[in-house]
Amino acid sequence: MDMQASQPSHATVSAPSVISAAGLGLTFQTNDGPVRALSDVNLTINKGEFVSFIGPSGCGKTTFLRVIADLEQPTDGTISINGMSPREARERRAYGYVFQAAALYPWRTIEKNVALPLEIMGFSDAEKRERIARTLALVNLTGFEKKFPWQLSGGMQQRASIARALSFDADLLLMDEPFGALDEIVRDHLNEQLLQLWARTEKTICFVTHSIPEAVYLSTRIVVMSPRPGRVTDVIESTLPRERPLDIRETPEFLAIAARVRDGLRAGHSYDD
Amino acid sequence: MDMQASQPSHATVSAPSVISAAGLGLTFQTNDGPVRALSDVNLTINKGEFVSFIGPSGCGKTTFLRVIADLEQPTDGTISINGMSPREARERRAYGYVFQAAALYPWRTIEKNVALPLEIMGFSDAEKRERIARTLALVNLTGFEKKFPWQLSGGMQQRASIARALSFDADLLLMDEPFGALDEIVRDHLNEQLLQLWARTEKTICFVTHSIPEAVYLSTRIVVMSPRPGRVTDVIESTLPRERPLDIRETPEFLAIAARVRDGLRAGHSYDD
Amino acid sequence: ADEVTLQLKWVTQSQFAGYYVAEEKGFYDEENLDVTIKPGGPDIAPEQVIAGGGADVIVDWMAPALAARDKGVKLINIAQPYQKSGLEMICPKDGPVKTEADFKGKTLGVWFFGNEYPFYGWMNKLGLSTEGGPDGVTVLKQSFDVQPLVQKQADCISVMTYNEYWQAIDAGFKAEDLLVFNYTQLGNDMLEDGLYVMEDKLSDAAFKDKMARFVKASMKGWKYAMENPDEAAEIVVDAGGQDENHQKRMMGEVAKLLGDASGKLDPAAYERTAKLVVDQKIVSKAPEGGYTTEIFDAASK
Amino acid sequence: MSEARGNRIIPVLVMLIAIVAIWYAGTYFMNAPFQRDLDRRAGVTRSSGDLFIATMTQPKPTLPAPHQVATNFFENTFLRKITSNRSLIYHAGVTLSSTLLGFVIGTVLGILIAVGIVHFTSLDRSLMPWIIASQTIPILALAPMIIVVLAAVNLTGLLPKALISTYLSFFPVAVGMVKGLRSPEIINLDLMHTYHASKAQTFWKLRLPASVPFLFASMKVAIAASLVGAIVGELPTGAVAGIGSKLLAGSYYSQTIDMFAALVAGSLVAVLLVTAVDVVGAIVQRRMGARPS
Amino acid sequence: MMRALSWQSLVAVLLLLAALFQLPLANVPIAMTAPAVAWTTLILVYGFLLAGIGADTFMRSRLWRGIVLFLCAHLATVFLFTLISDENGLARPGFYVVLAACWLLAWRCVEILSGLQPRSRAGRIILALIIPAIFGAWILIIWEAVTRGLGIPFILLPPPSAVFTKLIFSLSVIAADVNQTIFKAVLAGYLMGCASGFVAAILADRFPFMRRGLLPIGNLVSALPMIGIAPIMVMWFGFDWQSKAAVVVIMTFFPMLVNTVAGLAVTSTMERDLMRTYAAGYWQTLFKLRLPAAGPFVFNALKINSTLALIGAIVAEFFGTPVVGMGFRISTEVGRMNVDMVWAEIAVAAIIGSLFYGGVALVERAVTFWHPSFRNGKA
Ligand SMILES: Nc1ncnc2c1ncn2[C@@H]1O[C@H](COP(=O)(O)OP(=O)(O)OP(=O)(O)O)[C@@H](O)[C@H]1O
Ligand SMILES: Nc1ncnc2c1ncn2[C@@H]1O[C@H](COP(=O)(O)OP(=O)(O)OP(=O)(O)O)[C@@H](O)[C@H]1O
Ligand SMILES: [Mg+2]
Ligand SMILES: [Mg+2]
Repeated sequence: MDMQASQPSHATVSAPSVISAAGLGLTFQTNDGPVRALSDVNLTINKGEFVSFIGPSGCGKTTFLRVIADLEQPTDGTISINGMSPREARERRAYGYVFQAAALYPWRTIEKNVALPLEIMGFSDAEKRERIARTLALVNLTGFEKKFPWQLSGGMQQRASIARALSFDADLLLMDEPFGALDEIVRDHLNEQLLQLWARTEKTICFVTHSIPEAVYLSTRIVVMSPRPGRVTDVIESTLPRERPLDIRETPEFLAIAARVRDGLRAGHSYDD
Repeated sequence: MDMQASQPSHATVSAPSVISAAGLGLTFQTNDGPVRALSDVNLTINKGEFVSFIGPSGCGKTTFLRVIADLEQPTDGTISINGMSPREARERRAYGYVFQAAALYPWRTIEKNVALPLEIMGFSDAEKRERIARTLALVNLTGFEKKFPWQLSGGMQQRASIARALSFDADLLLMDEPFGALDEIVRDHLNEQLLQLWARTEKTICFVTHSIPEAVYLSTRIVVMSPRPGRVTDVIESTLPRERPLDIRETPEFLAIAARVRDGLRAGHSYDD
Repeated sequence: ADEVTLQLKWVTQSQFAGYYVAEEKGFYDEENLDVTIKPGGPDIAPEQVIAGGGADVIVDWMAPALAARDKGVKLINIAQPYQKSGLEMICPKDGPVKTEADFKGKTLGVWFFGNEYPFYGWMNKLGLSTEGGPDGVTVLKQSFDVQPLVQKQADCISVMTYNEYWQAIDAGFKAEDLLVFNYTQLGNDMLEDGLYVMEDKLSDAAFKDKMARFVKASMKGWKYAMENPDEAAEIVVDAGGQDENHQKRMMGEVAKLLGDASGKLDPAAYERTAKLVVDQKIVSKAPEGGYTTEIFDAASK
Repeated sequence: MSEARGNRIIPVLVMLIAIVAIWYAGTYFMNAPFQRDLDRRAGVTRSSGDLFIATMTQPKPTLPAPHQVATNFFENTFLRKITSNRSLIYHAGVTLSSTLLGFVIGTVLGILIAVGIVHFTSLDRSLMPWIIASQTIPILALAPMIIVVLAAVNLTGLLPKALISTYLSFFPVAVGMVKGLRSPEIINLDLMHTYHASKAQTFWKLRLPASVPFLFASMKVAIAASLVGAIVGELPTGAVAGIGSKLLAGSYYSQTIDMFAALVAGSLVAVLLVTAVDVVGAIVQRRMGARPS
Repeated sequence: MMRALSWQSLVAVLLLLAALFQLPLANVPIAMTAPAVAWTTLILVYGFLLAGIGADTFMRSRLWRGIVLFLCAHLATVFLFTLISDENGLARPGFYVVLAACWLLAWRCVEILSGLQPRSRAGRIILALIIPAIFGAWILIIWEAVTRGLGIPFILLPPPSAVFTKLIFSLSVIAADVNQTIFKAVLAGYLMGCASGFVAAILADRFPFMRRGLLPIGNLVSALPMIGIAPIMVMWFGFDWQSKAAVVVIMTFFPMLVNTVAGLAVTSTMERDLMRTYAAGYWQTLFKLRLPAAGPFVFNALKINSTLALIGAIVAEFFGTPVVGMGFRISTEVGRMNVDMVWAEIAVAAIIGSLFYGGVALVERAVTFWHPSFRNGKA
């Protein structure tokens, strides 16, 4: 297994690195002693990449995303975002974060929820209106502007939260199992749309998922992680073309990558949770 | 599409029917007017079958299971369980129900949670002990008897709730997305175990899922449903053998059935939720 | 022994020393009585207690007793241990009030709960409105202490000669600093602590006899208390009274109000009180039969 | 661990010290005017330091100084026989007994009402608004009359006072338990339904255990309310015994120091009671498998 | 359609039969000469009750059954009361037996009405008002029956009718008292107490040191018998409404503080992290996230405080007031044996308290409409 996945072995060596972590580690101090959530993570992600993180529960996927977003402080190693510290990057609003749950504010309508980051970042009213309309259209929610979150289905809420993360056009998107709660069909549809968005806008996307087909379908690179302590056990380059119709998932090439991911996963897995 | 899936076209015509629904419909009265959750469902399930229900969110899968369990009253048509009304069947404790969430009582240990139905049904102490030990062993939870639910991982909790449904040995198992919250590896493992249990005990199982591979892997028959109003749009017989190793999922036969299910699903799907 | 329950008008203090002494010294036992003394408090209306059957006999002032009688609770006076009134109004000499004529526009502290009648009678006599304004007086419902004077919240406050007056002294006022309006001296007094029972019970000869014995023993207690004030005060403190020095002083002052300590009701005083309550429209019609001398006569035999 | 505890205790200590300092300042400003009046009448002139000391040592101050209260509290708590009616422990004991009796009755009553409301829709619809309305009645104003009326039907002693505590304490319990008994999620009720469990089984095995956290949370409120009820109930019983009677007697004789000492005693009783409920709650919930936080 | 007799109807029939052995229901005062009147009344009472039982058993529509039962039970009660209206202490045991039958039918009526599921909003509101109203009316009816029927001394417990009469005739006095107690003391104290508690909570939130110091103390103080400070406040702030307001401020301050601080802490880590990812400042997070989320807790405190404020002000008035105010009136009128006036004031206090509470609850519903407790309006 390729444990030193530190150098992007990918073609676009010239692309500037958006995220680069070296020897990154994070230990939580808890009541029952320290918990090593991340350990010696070396990873560089370049501009325009779509990187999926996959691994059993508790392997540190969320923690890694949170470190990037400056929501946790690493205890070892270094990490830089666009050459800045995570804190600077956050203060420059360098990324949009989509949490696992939609985390919409129930007292705001959908449109107001999407407006939230725009209000905080001080966009003008006209611009706010324009951006809200545009991003809601992007996630297919036009017509639901005035609804409150609880009046929408889970999938629609999740899409609203994606719209919220997109509204201020950050170049980096961090998405933590955004489609976990959705059924397969809706998921397929959103996967397709996300790919299109990514292809169109050249954003860099870090994407956490539990689903092997989803990871393979979406990514240019798949990072397989393993718990206790959370570490990167494998980095798999996708050989699939950038243009991916849904039925690419039945091709042998796809299945081969999926099988490789599954093996990587199983190796680091224990069955009692 | 085979809309009149009323007669089991399956081999074992002689097997007695466990569930038979004819023209079944259910309309909820809500504040914003009636919601037609189920419409004209005709379905017969025979003893020993493993039937999966799949369909987009809100198509009435849960509702159908709840009608069988006498948790909802149908507004049209008839349904009988072992030749009785759902109410009688419930009063005779004809089925075990596994809800989507584990729904364990946090103030009871795992063992006490499994004992709950046994207490209510008035089993003797000795028998209780014996059954608890047996069903916990079945779901691989021996050694966790005295733990409280929060001390277990999500997957273990879900297995405990399955043990609870198995403990009183009903011949019919109703399972509503029991593995929805688990990651793929754990899910695979539990799928395998469920199949083994089913093969060994000859129970009849109704199983709701969102995952096409899961449905195909487990079932003898797959019922595809579609929303607004909830109805059965397709019933697909599995041609897979009863004996199914996990890697059967990469066989062309498996993929063919999966593709058929996906087509059936997509046909009845609308994208706005 | 015959059981008797006595409801006091106020908390345990030397104001009721006679009853506690009679109990402690065995005077009640001598009369074959088993007496339970229930202390009162700021929100206990003895009239209500006796109407509810919670007491056989109560200590009450005449005015509220007549008011209750007017409301259908037929209370009747059977003895009157306090022959004089202890109510006063005091004002600091360095304040604005020097004479009755200065009351206009001032703030006066008054107790309510049945204790306000003498004050209203007095103001009535002076022709002062009690609704405030420059030509009337502003009335405060005063607490049972001398804080309003200390805090200068009122220009004058109500005190009892035997109680709050001394609190003012304790608080640092000297006797010569205080201007005193004594209700008795001004002729505005109403009868204070007397013994009252329900009239209908008096039709029972046994009850009458019991009450006669009770009055007799009680007055014996009062006489003893008058003669041995310090011992009486100690008995009161043992029964729950607060502050021994204060109780001793109170006993001394109370003794001055008992007159001959016979417990006899002066009909003239009764008539004056009755007239005042009618004048103030406290009662709807002139009280009749508010007292009886029968019990007292039987007791003095 | 010890560092964490220090983090918790130091701010509280600082706040307490600040409060005491403010209290001393308040003592000076509240007591000084009267002291000046006194001095003027007595013809004494004092230096300001002298005046400060004088305001701290008045026998009947408007606001007693903390050390005066502490001394009084200490004397009346530790230096008196417990049976003496000057002992604060004795008075606290009296108040405690009616508090506890009222609390027990109130809790039982509250639970019964909640059980009724949860099981009968007609009770739910008709009773709930009146339970709220009942608490807007100034029961404290009624307390004297209630005690007199109860005495009329020969209920005297502990019970009438306890009933006032009951009136104040049943409300939080009833409201909390209605919430608690309804807290099981539909899915849990459905589970019972699939077992064909009887109403009683559902109650004992699901609703009641599920309501335990709510019960203890509302019992904490209830026991504090119960204490208020007991204190108020003591006022019209002739101020014979109890914290309330100490407060009242203090106010009759302007013995502010006594009053404050009684308040301190009342506060300690309140803290003890609430803590006791808390501890019992924690133990019960731990037994029931609550996750330690 | 006939259905099985409801148990209330069944017991009512039995009670009515039993009452026949207890005739007459009430002693007829000597002054009242015509026994025929008593008999007619009796027949009317029985007639209405039997009609009600009949309706309960035979009528189809739930709504109409409820309406007929309502009318029958209460008309019977009205006629029943004419039997004892002349004088106190007239009722004999039979009276109470028949009254119990009336009450059972009223209960049955409530049960039927509770089962109704009106489609229209207006229907639901009417139902939500009428059901508790019947319950409250029966408390008063039983109270009236007991005080009048048994001839309980007026100064112990007056019948509600007397209280009502007194209330109507003393409106001007009561209005002055309400003005003094509610509009001056309670309102001022409530607003100041709640506002300062709220501000203190935000300060405590801003400065964690203060929170860690203040909260344990606040938790403790909110459990203290704050009523005990009423005499002290009167001592400090004088006799007028200011001292009452001070008591109210102290009683309402801590519940508000404790609740608001708890409310500010309810937001989930994820919701707060979201704000962090936007690099939002403290005040932006406060106003856009934490205060709205704290809304239900703040309203909880406002509701608790609405009853506390009233009680605090009234009790504080026991310790010294100008000669106006609800607490003053209650304590002095007890001393003057005007117990009806006392109850009239208490009734007014309860009504105002309920309106106050209801008002806060309505605002709460409008402001925190998004909270789950208002969404799944499961009865
Ligand atoms: N705030 C925290 N304090 C202590 N331990 C934590 C904390 N957050 C996470 N952990 C621990 O760190 C490890 C990694 O957690 P993380 O949430 O990153 O896992 P994950 O890969 O996202 O899992 P999942 O798929 O279940 O979301 C786990 O063992 C978890 O228990
Ligand atoms: N109690 C109810 N009252 C009103 N409508 C309901 C109720 N329960 C379900 N429905 C509606 O009935 C339809 C079917 O719901 P159901 O829960 O059976 O869907 P489902 O197929 O299980 O969906 P999911 O995959 O999201 O669980 C939905 O439109 C739902 O909104
Ligand atoms: Mg995660
Ligand atoms: Mg479902």
